[in-house]
Amino acid sequence: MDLSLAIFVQIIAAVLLIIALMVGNAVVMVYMERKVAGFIQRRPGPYEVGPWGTIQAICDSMKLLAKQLYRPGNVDLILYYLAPVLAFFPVLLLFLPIPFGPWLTALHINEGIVLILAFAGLGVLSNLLAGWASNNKFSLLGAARAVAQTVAYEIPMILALLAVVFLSGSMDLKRITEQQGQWPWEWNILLQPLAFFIYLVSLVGETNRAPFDLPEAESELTAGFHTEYSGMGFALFFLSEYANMLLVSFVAAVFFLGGYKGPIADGFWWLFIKAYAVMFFMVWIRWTFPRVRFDQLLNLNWKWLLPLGLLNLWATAIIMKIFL
Amino acid sequence: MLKAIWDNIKGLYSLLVGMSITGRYLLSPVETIHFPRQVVDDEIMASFRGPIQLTLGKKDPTQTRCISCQMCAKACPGHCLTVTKGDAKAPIQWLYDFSYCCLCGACVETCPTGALEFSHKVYLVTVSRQELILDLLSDLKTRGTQLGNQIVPPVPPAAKEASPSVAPASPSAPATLAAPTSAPPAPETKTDPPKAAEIKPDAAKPAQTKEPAPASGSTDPVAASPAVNSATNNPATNNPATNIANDVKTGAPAQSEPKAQTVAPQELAPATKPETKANPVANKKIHDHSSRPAKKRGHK
Amino acid sequence: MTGCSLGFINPLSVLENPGTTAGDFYARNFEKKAQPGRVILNLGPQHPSTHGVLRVLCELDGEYVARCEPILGYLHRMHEKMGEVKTPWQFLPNLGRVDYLHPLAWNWAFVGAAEKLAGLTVPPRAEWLRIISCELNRISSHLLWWGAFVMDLGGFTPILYAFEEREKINDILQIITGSRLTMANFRFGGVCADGDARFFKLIQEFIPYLRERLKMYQGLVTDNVILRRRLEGVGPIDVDLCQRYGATGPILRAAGLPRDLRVDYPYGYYDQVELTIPTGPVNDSFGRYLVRLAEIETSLSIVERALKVIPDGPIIMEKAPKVSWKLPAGESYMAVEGARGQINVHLVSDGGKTPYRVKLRAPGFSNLSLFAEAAKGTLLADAIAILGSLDLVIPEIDR
Amino acid sequence: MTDPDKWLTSWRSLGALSVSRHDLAKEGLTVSAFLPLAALIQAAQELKQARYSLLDISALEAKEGFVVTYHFDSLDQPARLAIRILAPKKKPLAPSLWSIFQGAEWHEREAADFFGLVFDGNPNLVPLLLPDPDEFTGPPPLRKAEADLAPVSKLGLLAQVEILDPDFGELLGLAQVSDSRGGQA
Repeated sequence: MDLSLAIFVQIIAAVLLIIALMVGNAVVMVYMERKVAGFIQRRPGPYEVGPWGTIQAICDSMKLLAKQLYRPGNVDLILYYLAPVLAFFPVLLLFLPIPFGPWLTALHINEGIVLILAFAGLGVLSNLLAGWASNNKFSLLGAARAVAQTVAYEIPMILALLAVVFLSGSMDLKRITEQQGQWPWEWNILLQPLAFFIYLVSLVGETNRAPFDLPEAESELTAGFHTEYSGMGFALFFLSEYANMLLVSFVAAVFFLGGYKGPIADGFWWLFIKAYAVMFFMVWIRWTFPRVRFDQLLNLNWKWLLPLGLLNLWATAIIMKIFL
Repeated sequence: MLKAIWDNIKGLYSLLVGMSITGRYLLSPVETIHFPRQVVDDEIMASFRGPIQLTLGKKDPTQTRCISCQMCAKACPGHCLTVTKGDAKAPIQWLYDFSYCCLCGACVETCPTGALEFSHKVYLVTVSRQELILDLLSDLKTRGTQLGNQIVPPVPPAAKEASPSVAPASPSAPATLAAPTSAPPAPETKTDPPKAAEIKPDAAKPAQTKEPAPASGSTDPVAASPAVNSATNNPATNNPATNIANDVKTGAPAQSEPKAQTVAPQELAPATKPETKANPVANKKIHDHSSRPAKKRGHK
Repeated sequence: MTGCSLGFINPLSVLENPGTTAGDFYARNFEKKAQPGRVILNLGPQHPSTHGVLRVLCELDGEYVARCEPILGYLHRMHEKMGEVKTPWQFLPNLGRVDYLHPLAWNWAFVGAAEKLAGLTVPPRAEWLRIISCELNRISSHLLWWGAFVMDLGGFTPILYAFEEREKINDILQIITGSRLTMANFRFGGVCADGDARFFKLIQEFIPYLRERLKMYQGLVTDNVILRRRLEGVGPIDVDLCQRYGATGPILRAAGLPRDLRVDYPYGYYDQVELTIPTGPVNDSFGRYLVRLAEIETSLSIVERALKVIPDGPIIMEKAPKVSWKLPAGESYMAVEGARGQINVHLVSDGGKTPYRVKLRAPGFSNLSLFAEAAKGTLLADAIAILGSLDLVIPEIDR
Repeated sequence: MTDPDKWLTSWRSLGALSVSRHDLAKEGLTVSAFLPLAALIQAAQELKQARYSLLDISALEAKEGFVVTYHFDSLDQPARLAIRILAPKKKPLAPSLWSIFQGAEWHEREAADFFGLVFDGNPNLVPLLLPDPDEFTGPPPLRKAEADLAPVSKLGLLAQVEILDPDFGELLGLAQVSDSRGGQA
């Protein structure tokens, strides 16, 4: 693939669009999370700012933008400021291979999933740096937990996606979407239900969302690795958390729910609907379950999800060998 | 091993049950009351023990029953009350420092003439401690004149405790010293005669929805104007629906959760200056708490 | 400011030389016995999961709590000195503020001690009103504990559901006490306000409603596998530990001993109410959780029984003591079963205007003292779970 | 022999200064006794074997000295009793029960905060509820002025008392009284 000028301009345009998408998604997600949390707890959620509180999230981000960058005293300067930046930028790359439409892909390469999984692990480095640099015992504990958790939950995620790659025979996201039909019963979720379940659990673990939000467990570690960040640093961490959520939901939509193919008219809107459905599920879980303990979290991963993932791979291979 | 698998499956089922419950609540109506637009039902607030106030006189509602015998001032654990006796029996100044009051009711229960009672003011908020020193005499006058134009049926000897829940909002006394009055003080508030009827919960008469706050501009929630001649802007402007003359309801519908009556979303009344009348004794040294003389503590 | 050099600061530098932490008097005092290689961590006083202002100094070995010591006094208001300076009547509002979750039990303890000392008799209607309001208050205290405990474990929603019920109880209790949190409606020789028709109607509606909601709690939280795994086997507190530290209430009952003051030393009309004391099947955090939920059911049945039996009549004795009433000389020790355990008032009077000595024994004080031994060697998350299962209210511990 | 009698005899054997019987309904105690300082540890150990737990330690300042009351209650059946010691004003020293009832550590530290008593044997006798010594150096808050102190007999701590030790009786100004209501308060 020669990196000619056209491709280069296309990627730059795509990156700008993706940044806009991430910021927009953060605003929408903050609003959705607070409204859903509100209604689950039988209270209205944001109400005052704008009609039904719609521009509350925007005003919050304005506030975070304008807030003073308070930095505790003996903090490790370079790493302290590098961490939020490092949390935000790798996620940009992850959106490139996602097929928004039949021809609407930022960077069409035929190993899309390898790029995504490679850079997904980079996010945890920023958690570690943030925890270590802010010279606060609570954040140190949070950072140590974040590393162990993300490393642990990468593997079942890969195994689940691998099962689908086995099925569709290619790692190119566009090909995988094409193979799935328009109607729900033609999607991979019916062919690989166990893989979808494993993927769902590991995506909640990957993005540090409740009930696996050990790194920033409020009741134990006050706020985990981003305790000492305020203003834009805190906003960047939240932006990257929601971007990670959006990304893993996109991957879930592409792999299991038929990507941009939908019953009436294909198009990127189907991808967004499915992604936001997955994210609604993650928000719903967050406000229902208590938090697991750290050793239970790892036990669940290494002793249950990993064997199940391997079993699922093995079964898929056997079935494909016999029937296809 | 099989048992472990079965445990996890049962666990998974319990997770789904939990989600179904929160899902059901996700779709059910909101339980909370949205404060500025809705107010907690008055029937609930009728038994609330707010800051104390002087009860209305039997014959003339603006006259207090207090004979300034200082029994309440002695009984108060927080030294909140200062009653200065005029030449006649009635006091000429009645100061009540709400910032030291713990609402224990010692004064209400020891007053020989029943001159004190609990108000049901929930929304009493001020900017400084100085403004919490309330002048109950002027508050009584405003409430008395409030009822002046309605003939007060003799208060039936209902239990002293269930005093008529009348806390009409009325701007402070008319004459102003210097502060420009932004709103005409003479309110034409439409208040129903405060029939001290016993609250009959089971009468199925539909509750009148509270008509919007009186048309007059100032709905100054702090009924008692701060005694001190500070022309500070009266802060509590963001809760208009508070001390609207709440008529005594005859029968709130009998469901249990607090019925919130929605107040018509009238525009939030502009903040009005508290026109404190040139109080002759204003600059007299009021009960100064800053010194808190130690000997007073001993109670010997 | 450490300059902009690549200042590599090792937050774990404390490990090599423990003596260097700035810390205050208590941190230095705690650190004398610290071993190198351990992190000294301050849980509180500003910490989301210590209910009120409690500070626990922990010596962490990795995630495990090697040794910890609760530090008290951040919410100390010296109620006992106020008891000696005010007349008994003026001290009543204090009792609504010692423990704002179950204030009516504290009212009963002080008023009961004074009545026993002075030999006052309380009319039957007032006794039943006391039982009804005290039990409703216990239910609201258990509900708040339940919500806060599940929030400590990470579930944010249940506390909002618990507050819906608390609002209903507060509406009911506000009718006779006039306030919604710091209630003080007990008087020497009776109660200060009577329940009107609406009061009894609301209670009648509340009892079936809460029983219905308890089933929902069971489904949402009690059967939840994540909560079960977080609580089962965590922080076992056996009878010996309770005996050595003087722990009482749900903690002792979860350890298997059916000790309840309402049955052992029946005060008021509790002997006319048959009472099943729930003892925990197992003595860990989950056992304590189940005991408290079962106690809500017991309190509901007591209120139900009281509603059927309450007679009409005066709510306070004829010549009830007024504000300047003096306690006769003598000593009296009144114990009341609060939501957290035995609330005892040791009242000593020399016949003067104010009591000579008012000793307030808070159940949380002894319950918390066993936390250091119960949480030794557990994970940090488990230590928080044990702290939550002790149902601590710091204002009553600090008094 | 009922529990209270058992304790009365065991305390007598320990050399109790005075022993008194209370009416449970009025004063909430079955029996109580004034013990010499030396006998406190021994009595506490006996109570521990009999499955009693320490409820609280309630100190108060009287004219003759500090009366420290230890309230115990049995784990098996309702039998609340109290042991009192009289620590002289000059050297307010009392043995610590920490080695027997670890819960006593906090109660003793609280009594030390409020009255300035010293409990030797308490492992961690730093202020518990009051601020640490660097910040708060005031006198113990619950100490009374000399004029307000009341004699022990007036405080009614000696219901149906039986004075066993003669000079203890003189100290409290009580005649040698066997079982009738004690003290001419």
